[in-house]
Amino acid sequence: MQVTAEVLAEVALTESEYALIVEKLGREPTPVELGMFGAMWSEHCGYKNSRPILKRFPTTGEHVLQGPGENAGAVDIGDGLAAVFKIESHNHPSAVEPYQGAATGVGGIVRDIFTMGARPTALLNSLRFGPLTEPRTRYLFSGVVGGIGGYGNCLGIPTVSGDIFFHSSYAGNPLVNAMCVGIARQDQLTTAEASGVGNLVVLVGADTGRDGIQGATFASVVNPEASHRGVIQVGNPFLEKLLIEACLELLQTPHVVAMQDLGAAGLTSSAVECASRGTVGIEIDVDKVSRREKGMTPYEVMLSESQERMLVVVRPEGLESVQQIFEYYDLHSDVIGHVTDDGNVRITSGEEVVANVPARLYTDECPVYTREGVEKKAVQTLRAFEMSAIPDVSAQDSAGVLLKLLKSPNIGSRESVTRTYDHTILSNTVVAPIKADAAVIRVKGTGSGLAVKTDCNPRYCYLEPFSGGAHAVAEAARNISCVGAQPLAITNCLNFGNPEDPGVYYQMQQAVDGMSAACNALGIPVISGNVSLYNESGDTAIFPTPTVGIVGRLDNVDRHASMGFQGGGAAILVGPGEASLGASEYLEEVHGKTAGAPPEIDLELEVKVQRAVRQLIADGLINVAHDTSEGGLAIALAESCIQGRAGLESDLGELLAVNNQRLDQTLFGEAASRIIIEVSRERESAVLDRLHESGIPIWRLGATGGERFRVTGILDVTVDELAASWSAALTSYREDPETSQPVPGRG
Amino acid sequence: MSMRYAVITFPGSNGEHDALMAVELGLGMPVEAVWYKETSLDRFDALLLPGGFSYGDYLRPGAIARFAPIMAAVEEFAASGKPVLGICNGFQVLTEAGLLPGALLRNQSLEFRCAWVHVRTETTRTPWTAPLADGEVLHLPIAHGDGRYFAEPDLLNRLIQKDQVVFRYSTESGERESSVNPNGSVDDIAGVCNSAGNVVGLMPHPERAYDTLIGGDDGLRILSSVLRAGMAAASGA
Amino acid sequence: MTATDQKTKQNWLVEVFVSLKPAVNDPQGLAIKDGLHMLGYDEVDDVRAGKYMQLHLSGSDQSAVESRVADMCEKLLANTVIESYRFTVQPITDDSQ
Amino acid sequence: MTATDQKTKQNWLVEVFVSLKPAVNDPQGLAIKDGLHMLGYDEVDDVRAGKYMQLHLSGSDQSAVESRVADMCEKLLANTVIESYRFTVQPITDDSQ
Ligand SMILES: Nc1ncnc2c1ncn2[C@@H]1O[C@H](COP(=O)(O)OP(=O)(O)O)[C@@H](O)[C@H]1O
Ligand SMILES: [Mg+2]
Repeated sequence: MQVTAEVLAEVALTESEYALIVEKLGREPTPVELGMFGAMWSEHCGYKNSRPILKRFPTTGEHVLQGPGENAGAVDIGDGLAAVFKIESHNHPSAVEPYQGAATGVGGIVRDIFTMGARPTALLNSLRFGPLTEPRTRYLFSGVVGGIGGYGNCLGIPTVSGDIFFHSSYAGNPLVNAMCVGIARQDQLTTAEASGVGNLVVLVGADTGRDGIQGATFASVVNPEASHRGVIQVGNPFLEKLLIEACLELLQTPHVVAMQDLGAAGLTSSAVECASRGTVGIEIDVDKVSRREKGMTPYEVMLSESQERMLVVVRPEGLESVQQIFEYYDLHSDVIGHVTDDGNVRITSGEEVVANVPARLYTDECPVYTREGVEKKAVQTLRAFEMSAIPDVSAQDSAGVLLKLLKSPNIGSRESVTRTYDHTILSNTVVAPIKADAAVIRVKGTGSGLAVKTDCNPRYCYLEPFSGGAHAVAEAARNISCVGAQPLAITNCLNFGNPEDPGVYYQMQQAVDGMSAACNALGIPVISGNVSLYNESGDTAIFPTPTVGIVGRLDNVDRHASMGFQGGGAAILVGPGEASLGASEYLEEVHGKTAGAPPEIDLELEVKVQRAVRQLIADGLINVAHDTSEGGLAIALAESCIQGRAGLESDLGELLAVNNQRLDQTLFGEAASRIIIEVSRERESAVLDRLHESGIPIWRLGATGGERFRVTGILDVTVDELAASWSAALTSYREDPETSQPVPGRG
Repeated sequence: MSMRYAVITFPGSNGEHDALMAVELGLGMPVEAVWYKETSLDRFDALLLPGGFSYGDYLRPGAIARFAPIMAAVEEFAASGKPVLGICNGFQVLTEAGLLPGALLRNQSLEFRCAWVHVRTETTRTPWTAPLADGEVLHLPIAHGDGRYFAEPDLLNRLIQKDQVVFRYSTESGERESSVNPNGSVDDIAGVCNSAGNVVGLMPHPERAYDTLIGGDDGLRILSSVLRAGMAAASGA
Repeated sequence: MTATDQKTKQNWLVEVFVSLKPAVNDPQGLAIKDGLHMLGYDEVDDVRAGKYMQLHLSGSDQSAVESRVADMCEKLLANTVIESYRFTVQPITDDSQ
Repeated sequence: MTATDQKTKQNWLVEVFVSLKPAVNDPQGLAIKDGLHMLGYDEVDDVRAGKYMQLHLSGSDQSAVESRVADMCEKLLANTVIESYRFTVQPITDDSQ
């Protein structure tokens, strides 16, 4: 075969990678083999730029049942149960067709979870967009949110948490990361390891079409719109719901050896991974695969990314019962091959062999690139920015600034999004989205609960990736602790630009090291994750975005907290008094500056603060807690006022003193390890005593109640005013004819 | 008094789990999921058609499900006067099947809406509302994209005259107010019944409100009503 | 179906158009109209949104096909409580396929 | 718009048909086909589901209207990443209104 630069570009392999394939095979690859190598050796499947970096994560711990390597990770949540979870990106497809891109992202992550034998129980989504003032952003935003809701609502899995962040670096390349949490009986956890020579390979679900051919490859190159030639995948959640029920039922039978979803790189990656994990071979006849279209080539069948398909390895004697289960659910299935003993993935089209390569060549032998990371000078300059150049806010202006920040897209209410997600189905949702820093779901039949959240402050990661990585983990864990749960483990999605750029590679290395440092300090291992590189448009990379998805556990789900002040108590700040304007939302939103170093983070103090607050909640001493994040103390207090419809009468004199008397820093500066709690009058002294004992700094802020948020001598606003600004953050553009813009094709 | 509930499950239903749990955990009554391919409902005393997206809600919500094999038995069950409750997608199926009057259209906002709402009980003549007080306000979740109840003016007048409006969206204190109508339903209607009263459909989800831990247990007021109604029938017999 | 039936059957393309009845409020149509106005298409006075389906089916002759399709519309493709429908039927010749 | 423009304008009925491109997966069409089969309409081989819109608008002549509508389709009425469209334009006479 003529291997031109064009052919290699089609499969996104370099000339030296091609030479390596020829060397390993001892011959030229066939066209189908070349396509399969292209997919398997893409960043998306092969992790060729990220593998060495991923090794730095701590992945073990007392609760870990399954670490990275399977379709999803699993942790012990007691009562013989496991929480199974993972996060995954669907960035590139969403940039092209936001609704379907996001919808199929949800579909994909859900398949990863039930493939493990877990019932999908909660969904989360972590989204990054350009500024809402741009029509393209609004198109992407409404499409993505529509797709996430459209798919998850139809499946009947509640979407309970997530996070959204807007910044111009995402304008051409939005991030859509979807996370799913499932619950399984530990003794029913399943793997995707094929075994047993002669066992049958069954493909079930949708017919195969020319959808997203080379999607995995396309997710691994810059500028997806230009390079994407396959047909856009359209999801069918209705079919996926039937697959969930059928597959979970199947796993109750003794007939299934392995189960693997078809995700990126379709049949290619699922066959290769099943074989390689089980160190067996697999033979597949593409002619046995039911097609949606006429005239598909073996290459197209092997690389199609048609959604809602599963591969199941079945014992021959069980085939009939397995097919009966599929028929019960109206699912179409085909026996397309069998397990062999030679370790090869052999693809035939009838009699003709079109590919025959040892599975491990696709996986273990995928080249790995360790690169040199170098920090960009420009970032160093930004980080060194002198805050003294920024004039302090006056007391007179402070209320206006507070309202402006509350109305900003990165801080204001997400209710216009979350109300379009079904979050009450499955009747487990104890703390709904928005009401607290994390969502809480109960684990039926146990008395316990789970808390879930995604997080990452990309501005921190941009200005200092190590610190940003540590903050992402610490903040995620803090959000979990704020509802009273013990963080168990995280999953993560590393969204970065082109790793071949030393500046981007530096960001990756540093962010992962920072995350690992926080994971180690907090005792939270990484049990699963996903890497999405080449997130660039034009020549701008996105802000580095190592999204953290976290799951925590509450022994007693009745003892949980949320963020709204109830009134009649005291508001107390637990944690450091000093905040920093560096890398803050305030600096960006009010002064237009992405600058300064992110706040320092003392991981030991972080551990103590979280533990103390968790313990107070578990002991039933408090049930209101909220961490301070973007926008600082004033925003966190305002949010608690808004959620509880209760005011606060506070004095921040002591805090001003530790913040160089700077009002902006005191009100809107950011800091790690800070949690605001509300405690009733009767319990105040007990709680204060406890906190004093633990040696954590605490600051009594004032009394909760009434209808106003007042800071003595500084600001005085009604809670209604706060709520009005906050509520309008993501919708105000709709009222403005200049910026409201309809969504094509969705009229 | 024990009653056996059936939860009719179509491909794409997704509220069956909650319905089963609500009856089993909330009411402590025997309950069974009945797959759409079955044809007999003789062993049951009450039917629930749960929420979800039967057949993906493709074409129109409920349009395809109404032709599922089990529907003949549902029609027979309804005709025999036994209690049938259609919730959300179940309500849509019943209107498509002609077992309930009117139709459910895309929400006025064109968005899926998940929220807790209040509904006011408009009639206690149905087995699903008999023990409630007239005007009693219930706090229930909604989660739907196609919940805008529609009836042409003549039909609407007839429904009102014949006491077939079962629930209306209201404020917490039971006032009608357009701002609390979540989907643009005509006349703030959240639920209706057939002329006999034994078949009721509503958009809110009583089966997701069976425990205060998850936001409230007002749903049990509806789901348990048939027990009392059943008791009356049993003692009357 | 017998062999003789088979011989006389041919393929048809049916296009079905479903629209909301005039009395039914159509927020989707309104939203599209607003969207068009926002984009500067002020000449648009009214928009109604509906459904369009293409069916490929086999049948012996035009009138038989028409009566089957009318049935399908009445029973399934339209909800006549809120919607009206019309359809066109055309034979598919071998060339056009 | 001046008074003279006004005079030369007339009203048009535009029908827009949007369908998924041929290779794009159409779960809705599949479900409708299955539904028709469940009802016994086994003669249906294939169903593709799309959108149908009726626009009333004013414009000076057929070709001007056509070019405006093509623009509307590209910008809003169809999502050309996955959908294709066609439309018809016809003048509305006073009788037909
Ligand atoms: N995309 C989303 N989907 C669901 N819930 C969301 C989403 N984005 C934010 N939320 C919810 O809104 C609340 C505030 O989120 P966020 O601003 O990210 O909090 P924090 O600053 O504590 O990280 C949380 O309850 C979160 O789960
Ligand atoms: Mg928080």
